[in-house]
Amino acid sequence: MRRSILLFLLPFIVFSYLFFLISQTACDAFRAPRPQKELPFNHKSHVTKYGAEDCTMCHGYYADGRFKGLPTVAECVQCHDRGSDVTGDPETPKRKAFFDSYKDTDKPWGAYATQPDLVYFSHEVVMTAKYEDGRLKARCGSCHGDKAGSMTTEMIKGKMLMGQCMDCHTALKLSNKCMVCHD
Amino acid sequence: MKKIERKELLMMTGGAVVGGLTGYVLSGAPFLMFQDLAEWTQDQYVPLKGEIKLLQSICQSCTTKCEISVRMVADRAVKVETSNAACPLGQASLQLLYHPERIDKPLKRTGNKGKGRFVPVSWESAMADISGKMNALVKNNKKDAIAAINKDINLSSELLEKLITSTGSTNVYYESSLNALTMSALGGVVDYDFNKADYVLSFGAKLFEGWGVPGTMNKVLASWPGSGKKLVQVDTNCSRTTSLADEWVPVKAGTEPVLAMGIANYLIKEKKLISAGEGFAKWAQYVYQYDMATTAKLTGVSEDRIKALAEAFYGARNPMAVAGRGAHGVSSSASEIIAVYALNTLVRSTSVSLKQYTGMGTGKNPAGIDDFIKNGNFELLFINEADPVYKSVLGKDLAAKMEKAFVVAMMPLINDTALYADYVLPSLTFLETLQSDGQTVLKPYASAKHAGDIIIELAGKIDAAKGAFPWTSYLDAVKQAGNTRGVAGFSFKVDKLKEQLSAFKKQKADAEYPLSLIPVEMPLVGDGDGMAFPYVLKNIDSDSFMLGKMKVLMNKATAKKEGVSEGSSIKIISERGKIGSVKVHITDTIAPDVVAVPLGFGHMAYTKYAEKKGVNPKEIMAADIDPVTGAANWWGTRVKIS
Amino acid sequence: MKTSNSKMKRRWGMAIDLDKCNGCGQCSISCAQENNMPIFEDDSDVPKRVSFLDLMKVTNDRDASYPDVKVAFIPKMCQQCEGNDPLNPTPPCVSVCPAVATDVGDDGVVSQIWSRCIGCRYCQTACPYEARAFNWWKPKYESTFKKSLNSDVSIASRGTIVKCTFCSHIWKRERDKAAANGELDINAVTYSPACVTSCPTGAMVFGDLNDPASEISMLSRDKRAFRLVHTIDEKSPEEQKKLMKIKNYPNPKVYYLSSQKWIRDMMRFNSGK
Amino acid sequence: MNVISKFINDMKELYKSYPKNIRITLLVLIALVFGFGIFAIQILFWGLGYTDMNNVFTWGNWIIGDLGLVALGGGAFFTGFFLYIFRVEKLEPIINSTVLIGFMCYLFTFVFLLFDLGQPLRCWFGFAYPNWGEHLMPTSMLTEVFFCLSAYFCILCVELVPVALRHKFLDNVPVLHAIGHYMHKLMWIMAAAGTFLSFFHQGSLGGGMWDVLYGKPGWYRPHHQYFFLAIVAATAGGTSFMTLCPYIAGKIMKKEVMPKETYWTLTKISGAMFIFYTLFRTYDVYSMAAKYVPMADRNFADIYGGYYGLWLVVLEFLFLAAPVVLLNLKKFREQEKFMAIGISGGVLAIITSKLEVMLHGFSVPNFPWRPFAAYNPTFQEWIITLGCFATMILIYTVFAKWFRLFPHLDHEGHGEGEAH
Repeated sequence: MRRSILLFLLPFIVFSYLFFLISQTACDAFRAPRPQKELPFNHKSHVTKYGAEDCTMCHGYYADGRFKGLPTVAECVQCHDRGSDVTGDPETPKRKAFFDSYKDTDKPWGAYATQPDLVYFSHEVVMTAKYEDGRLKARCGSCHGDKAGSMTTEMIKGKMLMGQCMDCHTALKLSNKCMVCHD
Repeated sequence: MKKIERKELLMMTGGAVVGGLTGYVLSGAPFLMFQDLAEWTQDQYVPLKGEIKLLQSICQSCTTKCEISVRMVADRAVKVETSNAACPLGQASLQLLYHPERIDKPLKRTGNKGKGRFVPVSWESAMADISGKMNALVKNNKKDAIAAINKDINLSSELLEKLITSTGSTNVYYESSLNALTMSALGGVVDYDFNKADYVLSFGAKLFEGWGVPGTMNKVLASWPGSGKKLVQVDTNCSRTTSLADEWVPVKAGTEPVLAMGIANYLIKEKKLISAGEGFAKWAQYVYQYDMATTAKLTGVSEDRIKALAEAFYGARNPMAVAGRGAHGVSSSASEIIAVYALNTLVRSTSVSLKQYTGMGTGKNPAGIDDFIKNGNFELLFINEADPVYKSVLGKDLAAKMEKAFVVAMMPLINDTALYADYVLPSLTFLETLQSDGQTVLKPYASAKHAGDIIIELAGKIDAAKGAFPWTSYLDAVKQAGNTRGVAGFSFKVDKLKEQLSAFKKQKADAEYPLSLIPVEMPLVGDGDGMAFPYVLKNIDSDSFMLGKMKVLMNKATAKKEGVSEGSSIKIISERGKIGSVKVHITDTIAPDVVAVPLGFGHMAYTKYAEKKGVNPKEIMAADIDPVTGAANWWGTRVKIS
Repeated sequence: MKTSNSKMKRRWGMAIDLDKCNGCGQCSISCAQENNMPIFEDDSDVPKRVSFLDLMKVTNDRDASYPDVKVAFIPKMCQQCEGNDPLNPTPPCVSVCPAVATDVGDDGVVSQIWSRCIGCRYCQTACPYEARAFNWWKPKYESTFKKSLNSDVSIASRGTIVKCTFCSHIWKRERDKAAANGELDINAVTYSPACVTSCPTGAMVFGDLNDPASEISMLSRDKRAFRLVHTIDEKSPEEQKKLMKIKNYPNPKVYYLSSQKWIRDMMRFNSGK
Repeated sequence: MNVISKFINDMKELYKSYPKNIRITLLVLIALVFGFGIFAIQILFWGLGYTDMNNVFTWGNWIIGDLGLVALGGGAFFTGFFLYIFRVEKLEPIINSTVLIGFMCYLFTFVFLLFDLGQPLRCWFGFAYPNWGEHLMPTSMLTEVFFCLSAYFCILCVELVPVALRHKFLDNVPVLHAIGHYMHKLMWIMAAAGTFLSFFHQGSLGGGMWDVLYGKPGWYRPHHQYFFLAIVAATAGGTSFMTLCPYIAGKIMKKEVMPKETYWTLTKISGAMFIFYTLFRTYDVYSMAAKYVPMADRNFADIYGGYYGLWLVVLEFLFLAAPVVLLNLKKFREQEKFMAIGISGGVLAIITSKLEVMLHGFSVPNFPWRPFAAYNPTFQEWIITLGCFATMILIYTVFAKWFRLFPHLDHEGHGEGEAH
């Protein structure tokens, strides 16, 4: 009898482990967001070389405090001048040929960190919130990971689920009521 | 041995299956799968995001220019933020602006008239064709065969009037509005100063339900509570206005003018008052026929109450009598308007004055549309936003005449009248029109043009009219658009109204048609203009229109007499025909012996949202044309039900 | 549901002066426009209609007969009930939701998150004001109508409950503006819902009930004020206390004002006769 | 392949072997099942717009079905309770059929509930985001229903296994036979647990659901007898139902499927419970009229006017009279005719009470200027409801034919364990 129980448990453990791994990896692969149009972009070089420490240089706000999100090609070609020649010295930003196929209004990047439509996330409020001693409560990195240090457009942080927001709110003793972020 | 192995195998497979399942479940995959499935099955549309801006503009949909500000998301207008007018066009303007059935190109008729089959054509060919027809008519000296019907007095209608008159024709008409009727009855628009008046005696004017200029009236209502002003509403049915009024004088259907005469009689006889208006003596002769007894008998108001009313009106510091029955769709007989205005002149009311429009308009009598429909003839007809086929009681006759003529319609949405047009030219909504400062709220829709521009462009092609149109765009014309000036005198037009005035004396009730039909108007729907807008449809209460069935309202007693009960479906028959079938809703807000039919239903076209919903009571409403205003007077409609 | 540990001071409420309301319907239209109400070809199936603000036509022909009858239009949105205890709000709808899709915010506004809603309609069953609407059909927006959709309000899917939330997204929008100008205290930000903004006669007033000086709290104490079919308000204070001990009452935060006796009479179920 | 064709042929033969009226009944039932399939797709894919439910009458047919099924299916736990805990051996022959009925009732409760959800795919939210209040007391009765119902359903599945294993093929496999045997021996644990769980969700789905709606005078009762009322209803009506089904089956099969004593014992219990129920219900109606409706400034007479008002209550009490009288007096109970009347009366009484709760509760107007609301289910709603019942009947017949549903039929007594 004991032997037969063993015979039952062994495959049980093995298979449960196997299936656990398989289905989990499958899920991750399936749920990984994929932007439609992709252009290469190196956050790191832009931040270091061209001194764009403040992310708002490209990811800025509108006058009414709304977050712009991804920049348009128009903003890129302010530096990467469509007019200038392709062979420039490494110090000055040179013309990028791949911008030619895009209009000024295009946003040739997909955002990994987009929230669903029914989430009203105010970057302005979160990013300006301070502790009593004046430290910022949140930085870009706290949600987006070390995007500034990344050299490719690879995803470095997966879909951000509600739990993460709520953890932060709880830690900071902020309200977690539904209508703080949903309408 | 074998048996054991079988057992072991059984065990192992069992372990494998159960283990697999456990692993699968523990990994959370099934729940994520559900989540994704749920998200995938509800593929609802996500509105495009963008920068949010506020644009200031001025509502051009009528003569009072209300200020509005529109919220824009990127290049989309998503909300009319403020609108101090309560006209259906204010908030719902976005529904018109982004209406899926907006006309984007000039349309030319292909099928038979009334079928509403059109093909898009270029502006050039359309204009060439129209101007060709027009020039030909002018050349063959058939000037009077050219006619136009406007919605109301605004820039484009004045331009159109100029165009028509400059070809020598006088056939320019306006849908009968309060202004149009008063102008022709009194020779000017009555300017009521509600802030000045302290005693308002309203003869069936639905003051707070869209009468006159809603924007102004709302301000009046907002200031009303607490200020010692008194509103007395003379009306047949209980409406929101009668409920807001300090006093409601219920009268028999259609006898408001009689009461006015009665009060005038009292004021003249007892108070020895006389009016400055010329021809007063003649008028008085008629007034004398309505002594207290007669008036009481006709109106159903007790003599004492009439006396009390007259006394109050006489005693008030700033009395004011208001005419013009109805809210958005107005119709009154000239004699009624005069009778009511006479009261103002008798007490020398300072809060009432006659004004007149000046400007490009030739100042010709703006009324007379129904007279024209009945007796007039035309070969070329312009329709400027108007919808006479639906709104006029003689719509059917007009349609018949349009079958034979060449008709050009200018409007953003195809309405019942446009079904009979040869050309439908897309005009703009006020949000797209340029303001005088050259600012525009929104890009014009597709290739639509401002009605003013269409007319100016057309005029350029008409030899007879070229000279009269020095402008390149309606923006130049705006500067000369209408304003008002006072009118010197006022005269009682008695001669033309003889039989009308004595007709009041005849007892209306007759055996064959025991009931009288009275139109009621609903919020936002108005005279039917609102029906094309889905958000207006959301507002229609279940007592008027439910599950695709229109309801008419009847008094409990009447219902019992007629043997109908709540929800029973009936037909309504008058001398002019029958409408049906409609359901009955029984409520005591309606006077006895009255069938109240909501206006605005029963469109034949005007987008799929308004199309073929309910019935249009105008088809059977009385069509006796007023000799002075030349507009039909609905209110005397007698009906029976079956 | 405790709101104790939050920094929120606001408690939004609304007052509607029926003496100034002529039932023009502007509130209803602007509400529909602001909250992306679904668009249907024929919306005349009234009991299945999806709209946050319902302009109820009320007559007194239950009690009176012609010519003593009267008509009024009562704009009815979610009444944002709070139960007996304002500090621990317990609206009828919140406790019954099996999936915590509806909850009371710190500002006392009852939220409804459609993406969490499983569509069991228990809250609708519990709501004494018929203020909640269920998407019986998939919300549709024909071609160009999509252009006029408000990007601040997400479109609910079929089979979920939606309701008025006092346009809380406008508050968030206003708060963004304030934050952009350096004002981070949420209590410093005020707003007014779409219906209130669009009321042409100023009959609707919106504000903070916690602030005793605000116009709304004055109006709520006005002797003309009453609440929709909430008849215990007419009883004496001690009687109310007694009743509140035994039973929870909705206690809506939307007040109606009228000097007309008949409207108050119509709020009572057992008529005069 | 030929297996299938053989199976089909067998079925054909079987079908031909039946008399005409049975064949017609079968056809109707099968047609209903198919209809159910079709309209199920329509409702699940295109939404609840096709029902006559609306923002005022938010629930309809299907919830009535739920309440009825749960209440009547409750007989399963109660019978099990008596058999396994109190060791009333007389009930042994009926237990299989009881368990099967209970199982089906709960299964189709789930089916109905699923149809009633606007977002069936999110049904698991009930478990993922339960609405627990303070001290883990569920604030939402539905949360409570979600958990208890599913837990009890699992138990019923387990209880059903031995019955299924009694099939003559399966029973030949020694392993399965052993499993079935041991499970049956351990069944008292299941019964105890089942009683415990069922106790709660009976109350919550039957009574608590309505009990907590303090905004709605048609339902609100602060006294929690209503909670227990539902439980008593289940025990009383359920036991009647459990007797009724095999009784009808016997009539159709023209065999004695149960020993008379079994019927008598169960109906005796049922009758006793119905006395309690009547008392509870009387108090309930009285307290509504006297205390709780006036509390909401409503008038009992006004509320109980309308389409489904007082007459349903009266009807319920009329039905109640039958079991209370007939099932409690030995001389009636032991006459087949009266017993039949008694139990059917009992079942009808419970169903009527559920109808009263649903229809009447929703039809009460929320505003003084509104009329009473009415509800007439659409074709889709009817077909889906009836389709479910048809399926239940068919399953019951299948079990009665091929499984050991009525051990009394094979005349080796009620010996457990020994194989044949």
